[in-house]
Amino acid sequence: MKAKVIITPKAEVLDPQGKTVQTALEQMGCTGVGEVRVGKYIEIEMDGEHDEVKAKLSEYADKFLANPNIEDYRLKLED
Amino acid sequence: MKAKVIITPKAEVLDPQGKTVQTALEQMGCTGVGEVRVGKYIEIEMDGEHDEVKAKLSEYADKFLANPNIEDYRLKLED
Amino acid sequence: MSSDPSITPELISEHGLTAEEYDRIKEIIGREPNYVELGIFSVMWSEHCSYKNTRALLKGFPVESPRVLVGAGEENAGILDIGDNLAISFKIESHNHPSAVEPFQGAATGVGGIIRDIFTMGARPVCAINSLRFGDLSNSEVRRLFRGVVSGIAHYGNCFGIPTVAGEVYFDQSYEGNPLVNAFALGVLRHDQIARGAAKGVGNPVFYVGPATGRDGLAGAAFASQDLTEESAEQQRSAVQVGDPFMEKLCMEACLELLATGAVAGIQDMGAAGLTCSTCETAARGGTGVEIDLAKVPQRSPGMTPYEILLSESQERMLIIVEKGREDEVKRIFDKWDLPWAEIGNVTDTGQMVVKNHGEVVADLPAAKLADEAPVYHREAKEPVYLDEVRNFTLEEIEDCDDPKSALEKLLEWPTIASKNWVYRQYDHMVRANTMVNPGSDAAVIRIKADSVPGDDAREDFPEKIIALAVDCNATHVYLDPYEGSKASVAECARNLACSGALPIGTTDNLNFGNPHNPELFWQLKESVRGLSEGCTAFDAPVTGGNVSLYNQNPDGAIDPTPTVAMVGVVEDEAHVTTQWFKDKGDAVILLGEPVGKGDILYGLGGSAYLQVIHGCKNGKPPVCDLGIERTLGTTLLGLIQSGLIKSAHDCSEGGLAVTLAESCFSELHGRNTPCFLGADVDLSSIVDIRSDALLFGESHGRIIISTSDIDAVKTVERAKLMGVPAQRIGTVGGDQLKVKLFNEEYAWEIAGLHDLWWNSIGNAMA
Amino acid sequence: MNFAVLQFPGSNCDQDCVHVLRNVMGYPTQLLWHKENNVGDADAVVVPGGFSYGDYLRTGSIARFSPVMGAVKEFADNGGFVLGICNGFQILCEAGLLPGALIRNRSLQFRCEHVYLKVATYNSPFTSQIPEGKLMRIPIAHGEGNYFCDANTLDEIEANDRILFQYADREGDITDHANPNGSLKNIAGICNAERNIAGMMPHPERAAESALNEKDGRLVFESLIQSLNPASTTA
Ligand SMILES: Nc1ncnc2c1ncn2[C@@H]1O[C@H](COP(=O)(O)OP(=O)(O)O)[C@@H](O)[C@H]1O
Ligand SMILES: [Mg+2]
Repeated sequence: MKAKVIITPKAEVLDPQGKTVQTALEQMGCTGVGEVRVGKYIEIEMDGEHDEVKAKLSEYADKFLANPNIEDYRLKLED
Repeated sequence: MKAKVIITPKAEVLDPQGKTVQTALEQMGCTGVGEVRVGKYIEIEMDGEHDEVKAKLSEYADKFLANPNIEDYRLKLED
Repeated sequence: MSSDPSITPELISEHGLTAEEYDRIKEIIGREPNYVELGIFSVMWSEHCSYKNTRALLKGFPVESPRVLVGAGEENAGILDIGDNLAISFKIESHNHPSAVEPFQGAATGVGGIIRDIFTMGARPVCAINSLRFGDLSNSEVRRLFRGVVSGIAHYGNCFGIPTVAGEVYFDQSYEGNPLVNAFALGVLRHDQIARGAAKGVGNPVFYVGPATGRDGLAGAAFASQDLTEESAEQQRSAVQVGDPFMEKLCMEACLELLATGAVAGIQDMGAAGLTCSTCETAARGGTGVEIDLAKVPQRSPGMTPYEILLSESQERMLIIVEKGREDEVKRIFDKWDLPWAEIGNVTDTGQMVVKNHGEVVADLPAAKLADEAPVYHREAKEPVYLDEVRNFTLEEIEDCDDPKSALEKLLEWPTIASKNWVYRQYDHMVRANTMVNPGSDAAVIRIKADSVPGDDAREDFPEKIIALAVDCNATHVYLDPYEGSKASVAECARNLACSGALPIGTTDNLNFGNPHNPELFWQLKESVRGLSEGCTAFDAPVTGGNVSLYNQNPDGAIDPTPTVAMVGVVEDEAHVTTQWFKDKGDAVILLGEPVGKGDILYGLGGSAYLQVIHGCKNGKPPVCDLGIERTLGTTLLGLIQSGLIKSAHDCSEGGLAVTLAESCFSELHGRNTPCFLGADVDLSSIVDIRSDALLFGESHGRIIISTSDIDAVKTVERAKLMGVPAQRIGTVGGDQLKVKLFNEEYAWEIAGLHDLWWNSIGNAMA
Repeated sequence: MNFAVLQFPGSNCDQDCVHVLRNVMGYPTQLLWHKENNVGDADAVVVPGGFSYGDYLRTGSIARFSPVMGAVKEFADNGGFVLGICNGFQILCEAGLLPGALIRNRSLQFRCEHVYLKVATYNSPFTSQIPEGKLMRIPIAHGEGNYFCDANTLDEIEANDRILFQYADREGDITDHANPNGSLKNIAGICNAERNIAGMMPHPERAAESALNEKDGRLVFESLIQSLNPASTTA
């Protein structure tokens, strides 16, 4: 099954990339742009049942895929 | 409204980052891991109507947010 | 194979082969080639791999000297002796077309490719340099390419851990859409560590090391061997090569460790034309045959055809021929470094390159003929008509400069002359802790210490060495006079080395030109090679290798002919390392060389930056380059440096005397955002009968600004004259202005203001 | 006195650290492979710079799971001295041996240049030998050196005098202009609460020899050596 992990910088963390994208969009003439945040998107092919995969991935997301000091993550499993 | 752009490396393009994460997961003892691909996730706050925002963002995703040589992207609008 | 297309004239021509070439192929193999074989021939006989249009010309290069251990064309890169059983291996290579299509990855993989060439020779890569050309910076597409290329080089070099210590960047309309990305790497080894790319030892197994093969860069060699068109670019876009510097670092460490075991019979990187080129070249060099089975080659995408596997240019892959019976040692080292590997075949005595797929033969070709018997063409050369107009240009067409003050400011701000710190601050130029002169001075200087040599890091009695590197090419001068301009590029490079305290010992060049089928463009190439050859001969700096990149055209025509010259020199002693910046208040400023080249009716203004910036024209005969004078100048300066007289030395190039003086005042940046300034008071009023624009901004060759302590000035001038080099004290270091007195007028510039313009110009344009 | 310098796949300042410790400072120094699970007879461990695992995912995120990092943690728990430089700093943060994280430079560009460092405390084994008031000039080379931690952690670090170095201008003032990467409070280096683990982004090993016209970096190693063996006299 395909699992997706979406990792975003925490609200209080400076996001230089997001800021740069925002400015660049504005400079290119894209109107109405508000805050931009840039994070990561990880797709993982994984054997196993929904719950098992979910448990496993939560574990690895907590300790490895995301850094809790600076990032939040969401897990999505495709069924 | 909040728009999300999910950017992934094209299927046929080498993704050294994904490969390295995959190996790392395996070495950490995470079983059943198949292919891993690492992409980007961009959240953009944007004024405007659904269709308008969509059109605008597609344009900028094509020419700026994603690198069409090596990346695909998907657009998601939250309503 | 059944699904393969049948060979039609269209298919042959799509493979860049002519009808005659196809006949030749049939003659060589005694039958019709199949589709896979056609693909193999097409890449092996592409310009990129075979040099079919330039091989005859390149024969003119000087390639010998007592230092040459491995000469040009023998292996992946040449090798020069630097004494005490130590040697250096270096080479330059272009990645122009891939960078035009995908600047970041194109430039990154260019760096990766040249580093691979170096460690394939058994050397540890210790530094990199690069030469870059783009269109006008005011164009946003140009900025995108520039930004992408620089960050691609930074990404690869920084991650790999090689310092990028020098380079050059030019901006000119002619490169719009067809940027030039020439990457150079240098490595160090002992004489007894030289590795060969030969498939030796019948029965020895052939190993494939590195990541799985994908469809990337399919037929990249062929792509590089045709004009850059929207169509060819589109085709390439579908198969962009992505670099993995991390993988290459592992690969390099593993290969060096492996070579030390003695279990390697031959080693070859998979560069252009990947598996095809590496198997047939190793067999050709070994006088053997090689048989491989594609089914054993690790594959990234499902359903790859033999054609695709053979022609793929996936990066970071090596072919290693292992001494039979020592496979386990080899596997242990690959595993230690977590490198994917596969045993894919073995060396045979048939002289054939036999490729199987699941046991079925898909190609069976004579390796040596394939590698060495590509056609050789003597193309027609015709002097270009534009040169008539160039020669007709006289200074009567323009007024003498009425505002030198703002002219110097504009020149310093001109991106081609402006500081390249926006570029080199993105490159790690200090990793490996060897960089003695950082980017920003005439040449980079690095030391070679124990850990620069594979396996020697713990050696206590290591005989340390110091080398200097520079890369140069004034393509405007080459455009206006390919022969003189090319000679001058060599001379400038040598001058830059001399200014740093080094004696040149070898050259590598990158010939970036347009379509060789155009007689006028081929004439440029021919004249240029003649000039380079004379230049390298004059400096005893043989060509040890290089690269040819033709078909550099955009829809508006060819690029300015750009024979990039990179030279390496040796510095005898740490005390001789010299930089371009004035050092102390009160020091004497001395001009070595004639203030203006003799007999030049344009006084060095032909093709100058001044004409381009102030008068918007690229015209006139460029200054001639007298190699005898250059050589004497170089040895004289080196002698002065070695006797401890010289505090700084900076040669005159783009922007002439005024720009050189200003740059000498800028001083090295002491720390982030913290420049140091040291002005100078210069008196040129004794030089009369010459236009002030020519005196200030003319680009006559053979001139160097040096500084010495006040008491050494007279001695220095006399010694130089004794050696036959004109020399005169023209001023004194000090103050916070650059003051220049001409016979009719006096000018003063605040150094801080000039520095701002020069330092921030490119950064501001890129902001 | 023995030093160990860790070697991960992708480390590339490992040899530089060995060179300085062994040849410049004159102490026996060994490379320690990431698959080892003890630090041997090392008296201090240096986690060097580079791009361990290509810096993929996040800098230091993979290296910190290496067996050797388990050994380093144990070594540090017993009071052993650990110095992380650049990527080494990033790895120590990922491993939780130092607080906070190093994120992308605000310029989004890699930066290689000399910076001035103000020594924020002399009360550490890594700074004790630096002459009071000295402004250090040491190069940086990183793309992700922007130090971040939450407000509580920052308060704690400051309150406990755990900032070692801050980016400064030539006058020694901590200004935004002098900050090369956007790090909080211009932080260039910190230590843990027990003061035996330090991390810094600048590269002292690149500034320890007169041949490279640099010597300020030596002071960091001299401090470490002095702390390990107060009887040693360093030149
Ligand atoms: N692409 C680059 N990479 C690294 N260093 C560069 C690059 N371009 C220019 N430099 C450095 O900037 C300085 C000035 O370059 P340049 O103007 O070409 O010098 P010169 O005219 O003496 O050849 C040199 O030290 C050079 O190495
Ligand atoms: Mg120069």
